[in-house]
Amino acid sequence: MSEASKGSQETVTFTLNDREITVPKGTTVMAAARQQDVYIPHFCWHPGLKIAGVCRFCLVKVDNRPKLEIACNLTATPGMKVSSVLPEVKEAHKWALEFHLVNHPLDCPICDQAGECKLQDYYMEVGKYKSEMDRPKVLKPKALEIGSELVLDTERCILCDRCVRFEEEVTKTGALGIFNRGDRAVIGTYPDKKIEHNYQDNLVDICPVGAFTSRDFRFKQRVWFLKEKPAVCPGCSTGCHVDVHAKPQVRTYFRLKPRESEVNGFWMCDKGRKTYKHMNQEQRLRFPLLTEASGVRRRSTVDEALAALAATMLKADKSEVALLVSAAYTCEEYAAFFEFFVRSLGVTNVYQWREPTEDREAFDGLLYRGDHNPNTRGLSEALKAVGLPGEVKDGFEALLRQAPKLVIALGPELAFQFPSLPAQLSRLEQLPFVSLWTIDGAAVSHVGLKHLLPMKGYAEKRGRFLNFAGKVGELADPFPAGSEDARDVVEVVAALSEILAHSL
Amino acid sequence: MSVFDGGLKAEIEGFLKRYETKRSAILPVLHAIQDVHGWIKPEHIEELHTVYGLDRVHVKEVITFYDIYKDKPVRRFQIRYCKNITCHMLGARPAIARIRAHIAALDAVQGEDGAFSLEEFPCLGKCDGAPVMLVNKERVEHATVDKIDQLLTKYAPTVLR
Amino acid sequence: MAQDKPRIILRTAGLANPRALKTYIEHAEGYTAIKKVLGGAMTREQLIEEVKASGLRGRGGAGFPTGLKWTFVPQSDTGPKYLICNNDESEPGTFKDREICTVNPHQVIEGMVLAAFAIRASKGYIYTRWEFQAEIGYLVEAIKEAYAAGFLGKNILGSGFDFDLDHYTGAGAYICGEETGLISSLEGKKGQPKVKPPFPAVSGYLGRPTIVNNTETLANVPWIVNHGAKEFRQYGTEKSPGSKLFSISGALVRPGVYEVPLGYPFERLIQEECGGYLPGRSLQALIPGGASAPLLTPEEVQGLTLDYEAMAARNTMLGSGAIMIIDDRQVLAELLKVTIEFFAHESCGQCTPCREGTGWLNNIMDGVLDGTAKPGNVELMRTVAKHMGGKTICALSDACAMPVTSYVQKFSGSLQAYLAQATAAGGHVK
Amino acid sequence: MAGVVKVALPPRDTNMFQMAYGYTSTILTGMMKTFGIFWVQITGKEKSATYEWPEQPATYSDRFKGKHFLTRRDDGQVRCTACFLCATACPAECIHIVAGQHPTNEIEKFPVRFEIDILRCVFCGFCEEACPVDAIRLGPEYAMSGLAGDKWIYTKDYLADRGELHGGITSVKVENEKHFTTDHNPHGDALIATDAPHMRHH
Repeated sequence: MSEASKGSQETVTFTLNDREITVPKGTTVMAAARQQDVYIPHFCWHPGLKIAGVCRFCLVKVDNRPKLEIACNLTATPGMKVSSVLPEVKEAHKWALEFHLVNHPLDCPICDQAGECKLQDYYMEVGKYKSEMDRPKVLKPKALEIGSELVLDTERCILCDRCVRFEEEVTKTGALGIFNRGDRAVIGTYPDKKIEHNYQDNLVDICPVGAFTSRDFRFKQRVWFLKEKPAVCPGCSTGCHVDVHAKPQVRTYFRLKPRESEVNGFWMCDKGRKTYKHMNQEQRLRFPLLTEASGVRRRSTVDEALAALAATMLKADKSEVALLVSAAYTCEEYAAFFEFFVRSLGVTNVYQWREPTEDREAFDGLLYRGDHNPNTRGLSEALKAVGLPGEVKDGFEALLRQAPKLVIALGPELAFQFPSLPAQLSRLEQLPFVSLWTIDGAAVSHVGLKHLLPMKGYAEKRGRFLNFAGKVGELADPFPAGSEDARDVVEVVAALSEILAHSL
Repeated sequence: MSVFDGGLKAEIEGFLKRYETKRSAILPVLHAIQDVHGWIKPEHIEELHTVYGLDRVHVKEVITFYDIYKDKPVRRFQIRYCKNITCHMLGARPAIARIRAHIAALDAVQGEDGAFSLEEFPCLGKCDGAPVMLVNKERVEHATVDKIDQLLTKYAPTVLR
Repeated sequence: MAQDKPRIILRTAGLANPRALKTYIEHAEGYTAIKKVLGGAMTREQLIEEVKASGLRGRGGAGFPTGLKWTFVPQSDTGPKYLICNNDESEPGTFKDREICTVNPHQVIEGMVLAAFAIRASKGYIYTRWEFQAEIGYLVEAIKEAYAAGFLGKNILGSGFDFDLDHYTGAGAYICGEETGLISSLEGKKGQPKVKPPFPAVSGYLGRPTIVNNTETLANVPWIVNHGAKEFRQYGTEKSPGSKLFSISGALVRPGVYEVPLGYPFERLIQEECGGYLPGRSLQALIPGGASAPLLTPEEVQGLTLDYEAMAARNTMLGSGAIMIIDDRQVLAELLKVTIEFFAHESCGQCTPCREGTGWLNNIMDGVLDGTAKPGNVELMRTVAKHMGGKTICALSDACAMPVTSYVQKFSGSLQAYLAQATAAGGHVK
Repeated sequence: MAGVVKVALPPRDTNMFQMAYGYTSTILTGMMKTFGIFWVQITGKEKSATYEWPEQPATYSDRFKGKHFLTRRDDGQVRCTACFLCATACPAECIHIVAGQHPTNEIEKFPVRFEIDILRCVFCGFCEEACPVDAIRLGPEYAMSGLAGDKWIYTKDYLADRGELHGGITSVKVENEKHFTTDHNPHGDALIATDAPHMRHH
């Protein structure tokens, strides 16, 4: 994959911009520069893809060589002296940019890429010149619906070939090609064939310009309004490292982008990209709901809700209490939860809440796994920690058979990964008292659920997920919760124990 | 039921076996199809994709990349007139104009199914016979403007009357 | 001193039925060279040494020493290797290889067997452009004959050396004349040149070691084997020995292909071989090496000899020996437009400077012809060309940049004049 | 009281009449001025600077930055491409845009909603400057008073064709030019030209 891995143990030392660099043998100058955070401008080179060497932007000067050479296909040799900052190199970069812009429509005002566009970045970096091009430009098709998640603008395309290589090398679908030649060349699929796979939005990420834009994010927001924080995708047990892009002042999440890591490389799947929607106002449970003895259901404050729950808990014997736990919460939350309910209150009826239709072993060979919970591993380890069986099995039916007086349920975070959720919720309605802790707003429609607590989303809390391989995914830098009333399990448990401590 | 008839089918399968990789056969296969059908139809590409495992994107790329392949219907006589340096110097431009005029006149009468189509071609590699044109696969040398009329008549005697 | 007009390549020219195997064998020492080599009179190393010693340089345009090229093939590598005859000859103005196919195809085949033997290639291809329909027929026929006579195939002449030769037809793309572009095309892909390194001699056709030689180059080899490097060196100049086919076209009495030793005086070629200019015409400019060569003014043509050095001295190139006479009746602006349009049409679209640059130049030339361009644009073309040069995977970008630079440099006046005229006339002058 | 120095001097002159004269003279001078002007005006010798607005209208220069309006394309569509640059430039954050994909492909992006919270607006005119397509301008309308309960959020429709605009104002930008091919803006002058169609043309 990356050039570095191609190299053997022996190393090569060369000079880049008067700086000694030692890299594994076989490393290209571009890859070496990237490791050293020396930035050489480029379009077509991508660490996750094969070398194309077509944008001719990453030109560098090698001592005693007549021509400038492209860094991406220049293997470092001992003692080689490379410069990416000489005036002649800068001049070459400027003209490389000019050539890229000759037929570019410059419709930045309506282009979603504006703000994170390499053409713009380089214009500020090596450009800031008055264009020499004063002839009519080549016009090409715009706003093509090329995939279920994608919109293609062939006019903006600079034919860097990244998307084509992605289709060939990563997804192996080979749906894209470059047709015609010369400046008539266009990217495209075979006539009326669309790109159909679960990794389309990666094309948007790797496209250095605005040729590919995401249909989901299209026109929603300008990127310079967005704030991004690192998180871990809760969509499946792979736990891709992601950046969540949101506009906190309006409490709205807009998109997810993959963050490079050994877990997911440079990519993530389209399903995962949808895992921000449930945290937005219109979809989430924004406040507690509780049903009074009179049967009237009303909105309440968190304190009221907790007090009510505590009261019910006091009335119930621990044998009549059951915990229904889905695998969408952090290790820290499980620890606190079980510590409190199992260790100190002695509740022993613990059931796992899983999607009955899921095929946990399924795997698409790239990233997406059949286990649609981020922390299955963490849950079973937390269970083992409190001396309960850790193996993963859907305990939902068993719970209904036991029909306990009080059920405390940690609901799944992603309703769209839980097709059976509505059915399951309606069945929970038959139980005497269910306290459902969830972020899913749809729960409101199930009036039989006596007690609803709004939870925080994964981007709004600290903690760790253990992915299928036991690799830790850190939620370190949370956004403020989308609604004031939202809590995470740790906070709820702390408050409950507080109340109980007083009332005992 | 294949869209290729027996002879062509055999030829295609021959090419697929002939080279080191299937993909190498794309150009010869397309030539073969075009020699029979005049142009490469979508159903041909589909067949190559589904039956013979030549990726349709690869095939389409090749068709659009090379000048010779046509993915639109063609006329009975395709004229490829060289407009490169030498031919230009020795009178390609007026000759091309002449042919255009004829085709326009013919189209006026016969509509889209006229006998001739004209393609200004980059280079035919016969500068010593300049100006040169290809009519289908036949090379016509010294095709200067004064000869155009009789040349065209030679191919389609009726249409020019 | 040997006779000053050797017959090294077009040896069967003028004979009845020149293409036939019989003619070749009877009149041109046909297939004696492979008998000599495969018979064991020469080892691979000796063969390569002989070719090196002959100083034979690639006739395709670059003029790279052929023997040296052969040595680049890693001999340790035991897997399949390929030899490709570049018969695409797409450089405008060139038609010498077509002549070889018409007159003496067997010599190419014999040359290929020798080259294949030298580099241990087991499979060869002749890649011919589609436009040469008739010539393709000749080649295929010749290959058949050679197979029948046992000069190709398994265990050639009982030497235990196998070499299969196949013909491959292009589909109309200039860029397939570039060796890696040709290889891509042979692999059934778009004829887009491959980024180097790795070079074809190490990783070419299907990632295997591959040598691509021009038709004329290969046709030289049998003669060199038969007559030896020393005799070969008697022809031509010190640095560029041997004879060369020149394709001469333009307003001449007898345009065509002529085989003369390198270093042959240009004026003599025009007067003796070509019978001089058409009546009433004189030289306005000269394109010495195909459309991509910088053109020469009549002054520069004075005392011009046809060899690599003399051309280099005039900052132009011999290229594939395609000489185009631009007579005084021609409008240079139009010719420049034709040239640029050609390259813009043929650019494979891979590298940005070439894709956009050729298009941009073409765009400006449109403006010059219809008078919408600004006076400054003529000089701008030179700047654009400057930044197109030496930046891309293959040489097409330079091939477009070089003539543009020379036109603007040497004939800026006439271009500016044309533009002014066109602007005044508000459209095409003619 | 060490270190304290007495600096006040006794009144030089304690003559009450002289002091009083000082005061009275000043007052009288002032009064005379007032009565002077009063007299001049009441006898109509000189015109008053103030006049009776709104009966007598007050006009400002075209470049006065008053109430916003959105220009239109030749085909009557709102010119705005919803690029958010005005919203970005706005220091008061009073511009709210919701962009959408236009049914026709000639116009790719357009504002589904375009709202200005006029109570927050500081009339800096940055939106006008930021706009790449001459879609928003600040007109010479200055009278924006209203009663409690009036709409203080100007909607797209209001901004594009309220009564005062007499059916809307066409942008000076030529339609088929979606972008400039050079950094030099061929309409640079036109965009700020005072003869650009403003309300006074209607």
